[in-house]
Amino acid sequence: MNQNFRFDCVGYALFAALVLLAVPWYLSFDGFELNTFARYLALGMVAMALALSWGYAGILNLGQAATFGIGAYIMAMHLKLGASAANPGGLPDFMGWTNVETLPWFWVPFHSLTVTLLAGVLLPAAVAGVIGTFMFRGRITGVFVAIITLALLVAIQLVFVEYQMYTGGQNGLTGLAPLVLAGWTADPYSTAFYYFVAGCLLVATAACVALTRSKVGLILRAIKENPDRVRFFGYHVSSFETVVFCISAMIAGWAGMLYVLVLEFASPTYMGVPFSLAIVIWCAVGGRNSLVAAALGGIVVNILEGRLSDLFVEGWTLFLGVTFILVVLFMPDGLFGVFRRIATRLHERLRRHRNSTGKALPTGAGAVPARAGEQGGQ
Amino acid sequence: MDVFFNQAFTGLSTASILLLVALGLAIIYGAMGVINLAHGEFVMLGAYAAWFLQSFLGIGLFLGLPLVFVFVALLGLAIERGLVRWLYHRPLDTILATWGVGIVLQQLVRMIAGPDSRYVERPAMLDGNLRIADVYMSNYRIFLLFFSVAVLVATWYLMTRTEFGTKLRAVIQNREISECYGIRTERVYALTFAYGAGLAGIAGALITPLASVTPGMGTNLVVDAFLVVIVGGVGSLLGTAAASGLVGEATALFSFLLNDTIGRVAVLMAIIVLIRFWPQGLFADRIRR
Amino acid sequence: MAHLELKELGVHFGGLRAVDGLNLSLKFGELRCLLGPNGAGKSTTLDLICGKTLPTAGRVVFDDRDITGLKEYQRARCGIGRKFQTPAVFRDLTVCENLEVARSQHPGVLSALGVFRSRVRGRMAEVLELVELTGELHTRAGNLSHGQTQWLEIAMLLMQDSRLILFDEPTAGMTIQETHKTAGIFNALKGSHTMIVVEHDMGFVREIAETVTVMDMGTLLAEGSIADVENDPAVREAYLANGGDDA
Amino acid sequence: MLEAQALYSYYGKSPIVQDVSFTVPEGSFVSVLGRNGVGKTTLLRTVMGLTDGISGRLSFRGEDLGRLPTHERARRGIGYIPQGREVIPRFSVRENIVMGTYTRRDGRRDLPGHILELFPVLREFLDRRGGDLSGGQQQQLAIARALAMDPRVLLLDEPTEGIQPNIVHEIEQVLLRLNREFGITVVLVDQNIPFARRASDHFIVLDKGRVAVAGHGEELTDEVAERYLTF
Amino acid sequence: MKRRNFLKGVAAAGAAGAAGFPGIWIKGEGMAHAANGEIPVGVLFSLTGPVAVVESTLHDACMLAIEEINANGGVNGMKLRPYVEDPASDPATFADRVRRLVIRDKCVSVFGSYTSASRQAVLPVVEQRNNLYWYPTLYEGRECSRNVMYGGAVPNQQQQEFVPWLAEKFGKRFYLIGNNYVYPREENNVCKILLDRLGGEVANEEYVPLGHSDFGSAINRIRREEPDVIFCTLVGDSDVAFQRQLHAAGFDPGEMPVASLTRSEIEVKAMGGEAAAGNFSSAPYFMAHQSAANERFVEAYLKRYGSDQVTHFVSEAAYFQVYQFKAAVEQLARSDIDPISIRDAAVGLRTTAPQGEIEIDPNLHTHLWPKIGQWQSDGQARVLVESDKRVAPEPYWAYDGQSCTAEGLVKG
Repeated sequence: MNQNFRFDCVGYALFAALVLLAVPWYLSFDGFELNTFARYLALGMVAMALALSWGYAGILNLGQAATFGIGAYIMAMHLKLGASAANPGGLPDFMGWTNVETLPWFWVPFHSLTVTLLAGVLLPAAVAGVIGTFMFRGRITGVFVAIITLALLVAIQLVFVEYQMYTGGQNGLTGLAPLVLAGWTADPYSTAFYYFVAGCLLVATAACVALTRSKVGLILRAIKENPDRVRFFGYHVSSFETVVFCISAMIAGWAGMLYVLVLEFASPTYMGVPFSLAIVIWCAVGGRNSLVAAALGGIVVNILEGRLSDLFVEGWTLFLGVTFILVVLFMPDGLFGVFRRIATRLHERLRRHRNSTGKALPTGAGAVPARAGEQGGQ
Repeated sequence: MDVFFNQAFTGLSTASILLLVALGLAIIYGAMGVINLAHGEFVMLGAYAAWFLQSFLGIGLFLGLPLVFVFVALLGLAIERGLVRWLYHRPLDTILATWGVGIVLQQLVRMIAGPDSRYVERPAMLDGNLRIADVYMSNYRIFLLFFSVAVLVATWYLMTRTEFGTKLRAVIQNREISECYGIRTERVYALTFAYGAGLAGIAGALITPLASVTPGMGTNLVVDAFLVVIVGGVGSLLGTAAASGLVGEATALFSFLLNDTIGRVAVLMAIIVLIRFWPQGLFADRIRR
Repeated sequence: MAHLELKELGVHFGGLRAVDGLNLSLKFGELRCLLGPNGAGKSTTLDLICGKTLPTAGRVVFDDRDITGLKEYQRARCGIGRKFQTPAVFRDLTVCENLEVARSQHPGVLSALGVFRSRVRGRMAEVLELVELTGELHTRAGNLSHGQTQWLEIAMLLMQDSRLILFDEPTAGMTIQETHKTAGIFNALKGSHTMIVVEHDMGFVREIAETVTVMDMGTLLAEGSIADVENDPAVREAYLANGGDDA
Repeated sequence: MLEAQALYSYYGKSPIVQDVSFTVPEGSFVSVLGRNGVGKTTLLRTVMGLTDGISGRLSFRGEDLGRLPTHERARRGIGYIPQGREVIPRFSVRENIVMGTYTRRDGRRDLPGHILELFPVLREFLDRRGGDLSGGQQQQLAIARALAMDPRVLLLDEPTEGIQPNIVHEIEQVLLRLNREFGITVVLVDQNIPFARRASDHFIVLDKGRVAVAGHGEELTDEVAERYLTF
Repeated sequence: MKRRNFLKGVAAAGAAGAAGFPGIWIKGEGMAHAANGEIPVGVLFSLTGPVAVVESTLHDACMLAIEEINANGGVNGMKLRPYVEDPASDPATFADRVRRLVIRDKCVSVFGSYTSASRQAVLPVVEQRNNLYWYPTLYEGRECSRNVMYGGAVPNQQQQEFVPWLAEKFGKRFYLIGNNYVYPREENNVCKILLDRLGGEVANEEYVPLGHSDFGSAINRIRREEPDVIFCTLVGDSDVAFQRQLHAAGFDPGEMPVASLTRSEIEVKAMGGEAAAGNFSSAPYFMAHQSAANERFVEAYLKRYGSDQVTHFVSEAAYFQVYQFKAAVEQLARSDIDPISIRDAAVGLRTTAPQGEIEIDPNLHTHLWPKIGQWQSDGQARVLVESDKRVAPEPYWAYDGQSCTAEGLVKG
């Protein structure tokens, strides 16, 4: 574990350096490129949120996009109100089209930025809390969690599309004002904005890492392996599961808010099944057992997607599909598993080298940690 | 009153389509625990196969069905041998892998057959309606209803009354012991997967007269079909049939009382509650082991 | 003063009466061995006490409190620990992490949020010493040998520090030396912990037993000292006639 | 007929059976003994090809088994009755027995009459589900299923574990009959030393995955039992 | 194998692979607009995903026009350089790809998209960057961006003649059915106003989710209501499924026709001419329209993309908008080619499109020639009624006191 811990720390440091230093430098602080990359970071963040529940607690949430979308809509509502201030009654334009006379009550609080920012993480958490309590108290696990969350996702998206007069329907919320945060106007093409998104991602990562390093993280891993056994130690398993489910939803909601800032509109496709499954894929490609790896998975797959679509305008999804298949087949732990195996092997070699030159240690001392890296996923 | 019967028939018709699509999925999931997200694409391939047969070889829908079945089954076989069999011990990973397969199949079809939607002619003898008082029943929908029941019965017969079915059920319940008694479980799995894929192909061919044939047509179907399989109970054909009926009728009822969108939301919520309280499904076979 | 009392406890699965009108009473600090042929309902009895199975009849009283309706985690918080027949350690966690999970003095989510990895000291160091796993602190539990896994689970129960500990075949797969040492630990725990031990190894039972309860077909067949029980004709018929002659 | 030389068998990378050699002559009755967790079950599973990998040589009637898949081994006439019976719970008793015939090369799928003679209780329950039988009946069913394949050798893993004494006796008698009358080779993993002593031509005692002692039935002395088999 | 850039793409991938990681971001070189004798334009239609069914034909029509222009010497001696992106039917991807086109590739205009949602997704970028988006699709109106060239019909251009004509021929009781998004709702608003004026009534108004394909319940309701006209604003797959199921249920278009604003040759091809025969659509263009310009267009299109293809009123607009663009750029000096100059030059331009001579209004919408067509079993429409004059676009037709002008939206 000490070795793993060191490995992890190096990983966190590299990740932070990559996001904060290497990428902006490599992109020569170009507005468009930074904006594109900020989008990848927001997507990486939601992949990380999924890794928290899937990788650490074994909760495969196929509806992660729902909480992401709720966060996105909350931010968009605030910005839409900002853009509609000049309209009669401050009414967003699309409401006028659908003959809504006055601002609906549930829009009113989002005039306030504070409420918006809080609601953007708390409301997704509340939704997750309700459904989580509902599921986990009934000891629903595995594929049933996946199916329930998927069904919920479809239902939520349908509701958002149906109530067009309040949500903008299929078009989503567009024509948004820029975010003004403590006097700073967020220009999605600025370097400052990039650092804002990157900062959010790193803070969220740090919070999640702290969570996984706390006893809660430990118990979650234990739950993932054998929930019944954990119960007999006196832990209320479903509340642990619900809590991590909520925290994952909070991070996803947060990522959704950032996503709206980057793309400047909210769309019901953010809560679509394809998007939700894509999150799972990113997580799997990066490595669901590591938060940073999952985030990197989201970033890398999206870079790849962007690049492939540039190269093969008409066949890029083919390559994407083949990539996923190959990753699942040959890298069950994602890129992370590959890196870790390489790192462990290097470490071993280093140690053996040191041992052979320095004082002799008992033979076979390296055998056990070498295996520790090869543990399977589920 | 006629409204009631019309709506009830609509529900049955929805159910029959659901059943056709879900049956193959239920078999594959029940037998191997594989969540096959490419199932929708198998349906789509069946539809394209029917289109190809009709527009290039002039083979009508009914005559083409066996060919469609064989074509999609062979493709399923290839996918099972090449990919799925490596993932039997990682069931959740099959979700990811088969999703990738789905993307690839969609794109291949798009590149080979073009992105536009295609059209398959309905057999002329099934034009028109059967009308009883003020209850109208489209002949084609009646046919679909009977056909899906026939497929159900045939599948049931295959599973319970033939040696292959017995072997399959043995493998489902205890793979290792089956292997110890001379059953080639790999082959049973492969054939089952192929059969499930073939059924999807038939479903695809048969819904062509009611929908448009596009590369993406399977995506919507697979989610609903999955819900039906889970609600029905893993490995229970009867459960799948009952769940199809239930979902079909519930959809018809809610969309009559509310509207199609909110009706669908209501059905989804009901399904969530069902899964929560009966995760083993409505017709799960409970037995002490 | 009874520490644990089972009153007319019963459960049936389908038609089968796994436990049928069982009465049992334990004093605090007592070590009770539960014997009986396979299928006699021993493990089910443990399940009923720890809450894994809910009874269809009767009551479980622990510390004068009726816990019949409590869920397993609530019973664990009352001070009931359980070791399962097949070792149920967390194979993906290290030895140290397994023990940390087991140390559940503050089992709430919020209190667990504030707890970070602590150093190995105090009780944990003691327990590790006892089960000779100090050197394997950072080994993944899945890489331990069978005997070590059993030890680890015993160590976890010691970390949990329950007042009542239920052991289901704790020495399965252990060497003679390990078994002997386990007996030593059990004897040391007597007096401060109440224990119920289900065990087939008569040698081990003889080393630790004070009172022995024999079950058959879900009911209590005999109770008493080991000698009493061994001479009981009903017991010989039900249990020792089968496997006893090779012990 | 069944031979192992320097056999190692693995789960993952750890060898559970190590350097085991033995010979089971045609028509003999061989007992495999040892404490819990010493590799007895693994040894039988190795013969069936249910472990992750082997090294060394394992042969049956002169044919190398090492590369054969499990179902092919079954077709060679190796009948396996696993620990815990593992009858198919949702199959009727009839289906369970017929399942045994799937290995037969002659393609016959009928219920061999002598089996029902050996286990009259099964005849009564032919249409009940396997999962609904009692433990003892399930064990008899498991043996019947193996007999349906017309085996040359039966591998039995603790067939008397957790079964009422009177049925234990019945099963033991059947095993002896199968060996003596029908000439079926029997390899029995069991804890019951008196029966092993009575029935076996040969015995093997395993300890920590290796052969500790082996010999003729009568060599299974109290001293050996004391040393390797008690706790 | 229809998609021809596939092999080219493979070769390019190999090259990029050899270049390694740095190839992932190719940066714009600060290139001026219309440098190197090329005019960069964006082509942004989905080639994958559900909307590709329609958008790929728009892509084809747009590319056809670009190729034709380049083959005929380009614009003032400069070639059009198309930057093609695939937004995969996903609004977020639209937003991402339009950034590439506008910011990275410095296109002076972007031709793109079919759905309202995708137009909304690209708007923030196009407006902030003051670029020009050529949108060929009929849409719901109520929009007055100064950065979008609207080539499709707005509600008044489709309905003004259509609804009274239907009411007169079949009756005044309409059943409104559409997909659940802004376009059908807005069209239905207009339809209700028109019906109101005619003294007609709405039997029912219902919306189904996009992609919905089971119309059993809806058909039962229609049967119960017995309307005179089924006024249909279903799009894509939903429209195809609806019509096929309606046909299977034995509805007679002679008694209860489906009158669609969205159905074109491409949907009819997917549902089969038999199913569509006898029903009506209103559009400014039908493939069967008789004109020299259309003959050339159809011939070139079929020659280029295969004789089994069809042209339709959106692909026609995708085609003629490129010519509008060309006509505008021709008026500009080489150094003046930027989005806003192009826009200003385009206003008032008259060009000959396959549907007839069209004109760009100061409000950036297009004056069009509405037609009413009846579908035949061969999949073509017979044009029954043809407007005798160009109809001006009024995106705020249904809303008194609001109008879209050269200054943008004017209220009061």
